[in-house]
Amino acid sequence: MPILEHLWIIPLLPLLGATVNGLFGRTWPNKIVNSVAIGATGLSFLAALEAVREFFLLSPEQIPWVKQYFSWIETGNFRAGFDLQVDQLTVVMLLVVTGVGWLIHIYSTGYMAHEGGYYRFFAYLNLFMFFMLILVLAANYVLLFVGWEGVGLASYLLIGFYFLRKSAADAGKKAFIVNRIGDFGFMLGMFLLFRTFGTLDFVKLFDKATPLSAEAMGHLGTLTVACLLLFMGAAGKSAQIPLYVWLPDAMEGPTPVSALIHAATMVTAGVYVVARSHVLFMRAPTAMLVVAVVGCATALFAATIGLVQTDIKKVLAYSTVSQLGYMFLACGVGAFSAGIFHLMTHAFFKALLFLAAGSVIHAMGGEQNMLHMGGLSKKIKWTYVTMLTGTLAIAGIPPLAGFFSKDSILLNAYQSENGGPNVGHILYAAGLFTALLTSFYMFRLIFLTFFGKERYDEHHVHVHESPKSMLVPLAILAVLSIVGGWLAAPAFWGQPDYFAKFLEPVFAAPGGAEANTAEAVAHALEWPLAAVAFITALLGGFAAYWLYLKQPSKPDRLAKSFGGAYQTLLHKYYVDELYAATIVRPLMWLSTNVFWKAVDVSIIDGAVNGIAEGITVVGDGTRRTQSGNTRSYAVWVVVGAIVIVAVIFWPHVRPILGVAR
Amino acid sequence: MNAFLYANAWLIITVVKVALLLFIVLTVNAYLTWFERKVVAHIQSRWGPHRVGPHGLLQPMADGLKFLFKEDPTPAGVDRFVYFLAPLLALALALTSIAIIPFGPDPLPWKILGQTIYLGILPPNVNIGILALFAITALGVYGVALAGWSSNSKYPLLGGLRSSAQMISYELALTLSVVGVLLIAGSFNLTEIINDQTSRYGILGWNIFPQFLGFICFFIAAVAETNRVPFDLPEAESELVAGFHTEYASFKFAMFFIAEYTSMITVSCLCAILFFGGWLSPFPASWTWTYYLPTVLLLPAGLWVIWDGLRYETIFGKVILPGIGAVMCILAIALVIFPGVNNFIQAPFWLLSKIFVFLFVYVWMRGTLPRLRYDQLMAFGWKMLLPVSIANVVITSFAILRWGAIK
Amino acid sequence: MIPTNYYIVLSAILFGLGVLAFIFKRNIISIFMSIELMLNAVNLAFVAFSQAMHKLDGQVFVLFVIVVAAAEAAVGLAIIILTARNRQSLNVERVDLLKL
Amino acid sequence: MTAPLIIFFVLAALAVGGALSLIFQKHPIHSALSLIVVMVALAGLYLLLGAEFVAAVQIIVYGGAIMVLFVFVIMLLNAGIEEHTNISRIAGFPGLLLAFVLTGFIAATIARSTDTVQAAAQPGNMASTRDLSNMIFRDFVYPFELTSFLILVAVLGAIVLAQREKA
Repeated sequence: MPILEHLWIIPLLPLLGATVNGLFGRTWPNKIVNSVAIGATGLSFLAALEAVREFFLLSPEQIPWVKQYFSWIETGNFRAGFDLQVDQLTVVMLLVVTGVGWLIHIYSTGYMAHEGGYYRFFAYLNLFMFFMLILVLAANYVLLFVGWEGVGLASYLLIGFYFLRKSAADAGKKAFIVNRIGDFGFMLGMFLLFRTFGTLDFVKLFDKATPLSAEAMGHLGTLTVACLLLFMGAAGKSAQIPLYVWLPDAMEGPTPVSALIHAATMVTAGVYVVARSHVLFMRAPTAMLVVAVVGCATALFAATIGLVQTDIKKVLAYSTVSQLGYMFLACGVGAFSAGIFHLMTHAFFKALLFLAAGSVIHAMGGEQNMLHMGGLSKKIKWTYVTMLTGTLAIAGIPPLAGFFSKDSILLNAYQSENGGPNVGHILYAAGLFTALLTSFYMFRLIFLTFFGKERYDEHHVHVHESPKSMLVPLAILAVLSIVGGWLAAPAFWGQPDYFAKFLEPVFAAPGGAEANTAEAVAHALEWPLAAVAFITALLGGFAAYWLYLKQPSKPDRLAKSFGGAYQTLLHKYYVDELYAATIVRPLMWLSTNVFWKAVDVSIIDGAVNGIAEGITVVGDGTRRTQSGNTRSYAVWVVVGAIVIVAVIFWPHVRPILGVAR
Repeated sequence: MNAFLYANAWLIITVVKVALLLFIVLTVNAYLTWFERKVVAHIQSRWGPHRVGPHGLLQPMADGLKFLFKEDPTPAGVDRFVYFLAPLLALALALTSIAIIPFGPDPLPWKILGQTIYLGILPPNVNIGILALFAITALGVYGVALAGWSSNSKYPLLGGLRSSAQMISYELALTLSVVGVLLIAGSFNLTEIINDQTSRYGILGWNIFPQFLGFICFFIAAVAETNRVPFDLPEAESELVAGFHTEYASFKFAMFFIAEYTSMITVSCLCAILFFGGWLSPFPASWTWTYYLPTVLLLPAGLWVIWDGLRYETIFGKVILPGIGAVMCILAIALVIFPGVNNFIQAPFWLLSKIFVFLFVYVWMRGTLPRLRYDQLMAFGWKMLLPVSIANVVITSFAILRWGAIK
Repeated sequence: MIPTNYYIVLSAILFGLGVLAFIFKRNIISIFMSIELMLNAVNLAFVAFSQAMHKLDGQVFVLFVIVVAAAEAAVGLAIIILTARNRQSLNVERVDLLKL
Repeated sequence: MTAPLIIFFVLAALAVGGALSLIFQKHPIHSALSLIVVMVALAGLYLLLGAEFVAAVQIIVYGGAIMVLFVFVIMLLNAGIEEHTNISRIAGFPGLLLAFVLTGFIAATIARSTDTVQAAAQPGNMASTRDLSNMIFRDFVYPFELTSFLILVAVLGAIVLAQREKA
């Protein structure tokens, strides 16, 4: 088992690439740089494939496969080792990360060809890969947290890649800070878990947690609190309400970055963590409900914002947020495998969409506003085809990937009994409506971009198809987003779908809540729900068609008539303003007036300066004694001698001085 | 009356001893001057004093009278107290140092006032004899230094400075060079040091053989201590007129003079005691005939003096000299007649003769050696004498560790 | 037969006198000498105690004190010579460079 | 009133007198002489205490070397009578007071602590120099070496300090 024995190779390769590029790449020509980067990621992808092949040879009791390489922190009974773990969940994530990551690397070589800081970009990208792999391979929360923070760092660096642009730098900072809030919760969660279970290794911890009975609904037990805290971190990383605000701004980064980090991999880390800790979540219904509700709300909320965005990448960003919402919804209703399934498919088609959008932007020479596009379908055929595929996939048109994943999520939501009978139906309805909106704004994007008359002047912009290096990944991803869903297809014919089956050992371990329900009611509901979802998607598409192709004047009139709502959506519900008003400005005020002016200036500096001045005063006083007259010094010496003698001889001296005993 | 005498016998006898010793030392001093002048004169092929008394024998008296009756001017602006103190100090210290020297091993055969009388003022069981001597010589500096300072004049001041520097420098070498002897004897007591040198082979037991280096250092340093030629920098006539006692006249000057000669005697005693076996005879004790050496020396001398007196020009001489010669002959014969006396005489005889030899060496050096330059003096003291004496100490201690006591 | 206290009291008195001299004298050299006086007083106490307790340590310490005093005198006098050379005065009140 | 007691008082009187004259003499040379008197007196006291070697060393080193050095320096610098400067008065009187207080403290302390060291000094038994040397070169050998090193350093320091810088 060469690779499984040496799992560390997989993350190490990108790290090497990053180091080499970061240190020496500066002076190298682009070709060498990107060959190093792609080589590193490609090799780690191959390694991952090999690892998976070997993984399938393992006997069930060998899973999860944990390797302890060296212990990193070891104090008392606490051990956080550099331990790597492989189980089915990891396998999925591993393949997604390395595979998609590799494709995006290839794509970037074309996309970034004319950008400055080429080596920097790839160094960061490889660094990201390294941390992401650490994250998914980690066998305990601490190491996972290392990867967690690392990807945060990489994302910060890459968002602020064009650091000369203030907006980019600010976006980077924003992402970082917002993530800190989440991480805070995550760390608290970790501490709580350690305090409760005395370990942070997944295997040990879950073994300890399994026998525990689920906490009563609405009762904040340790598990619930821990799960909520973990979810706080997840929400930060995966851009859920209320911490989603950084993701749209993150689009300041180069498009491949948006594709890789802010669509396919990093943002799904939250989902991964929740799925990873499902054992805990299963025993904390309240937390589950919270996850579900938050996910659902996010999905709906982001979708509505997505309706009116004109920046092509912003639209995709909000759609990402909303899709992540879907995933959390799935986890929330206990359909972890469905969540992960959607995670995978979403990784495919959202990466595809982003890259396609990137290609469009590339073609338009940096133009991102859809209102200045149109009728590109003939000019850039490949991009158009691939993007259309992605759209169909995300909109949930069978038999593409999105349809299956979304369908299973909705199904599970509909069946969820958690927190009362109707909750499931409400969640389902919201999810369905979100699906409608999704297909609507996606087709709106398509129509605005590729159809209608050109809304740009030919002279400045000469549209051109992107190079092979960009089209090939597009093609591959397109294929993936078509076939990616078929793993779940068998469910429609009563067979257990392969994906869920594959993940069963992981999720079914705690007497899988979803498994039996799925088996039980699945067939009855499978078809009708699927049909409903399909129709909804079509409706959205047609609405978009009718509005943006038949009578392009309609949207403006609609915007006029629903001015308030429209403005609200356009300004993303004023959330940023809200935060600015409720959090940022008070903080600013606090730090300026209290911590700076009051604490720092008056107390800290005051103390320092006060001491200094006091010493000056004392010095002035004592300087008087420095008469320079040796005689006076002599007198002082004598005084000191007398004091000493008096102290030593006190018992003898006391009666002389007549002091009473 | 008698009761009183017996009660304070110790005190009385000591006082008497002191008076006696004082008289002897002063006389010896006086005739030492005569001796010196004679010897130096003959070295320079002159006659020396021969007017006052036969062979100028009365010259010392004349000088003494002159000292007493000369005018004694006190220069202006001197620090009177110190000016008077200095010569007193010098003389007192010089004389005190003699008091420590033991002149013979055994007490007088008969008791006086019930006390056993030893030759020498202190009883022989004083442990710190040599240390006391060094202490006194150490203080000897002040006489010279203060004299030089107090007479409020350039030359004396320079002389005083020189002498104080010189004496401090050579005192180190002086003390260190004796350490070897002390190591061998294992005592500070002079009597014990002498007794330590007794051996069956007489002269071979003396410290001069194991401690030759030490003796050289000691003698040179001692000469320097006593400000004698060739180290008489403090009173270098050619440079400083008369050095520290330029401003002193008549009796104060005499005090310095006497002090100097007394310290010469002291040093000679020390040389004899420390290195040349003190009162021990150079011959093995078994050679009893050596007991008659005093007679053998005295008799011919006396006869020669008689003969020389008979053919002396002046009447006075013709009367006095044969008289002295006769006394000497009688003494010699008496020694033969009374063996007890003869035996008692032996020790003092040897000691005195050794002292005499060293005094002669002093004079001899004065007659022959030129004076050092000041920087040469210092360089010699610090760079030559001190290291050598230290080396001597080291070597001696190693030898003692290796072979136990030398003999 | 002399009580040790006599010696100690004597040494105390000498020490006090030394202190007085230390304070009153104006001539650097005299001040230096007063220091020596104090040292001597202490030595006396040492020897007296060593005699009283029939231990020689006291005398050994006296020897050390004397040695150190010699060293101190050498250096101190050198300093004094230097000062006198620079300030043309031996009066401590003229040597007030220590003033700020 | 035995003989040793008389000697003690004579020597003590000498010492105290010398110390007083050290204070009251105006000329450094006179102060030095009075100090010498004190030292000789102390040497006498040491003899009385039976510390003959210390007495000898006291005279040889203190009297014969250190004080000579003092006198030498005084002569070299040609130090004159102390001059009166009014500053000296200021420190004077508190100093007087202080000195008396100090002496009082110590003396009184000793006077009260009679019981501790009542063992008297016998002039008879002389501490043999041999034992002293044994102590110095066995028990106190490291301090001894240290002091010798100190002396070396002091000599070097004195030379460096006192030599005129060559023009």
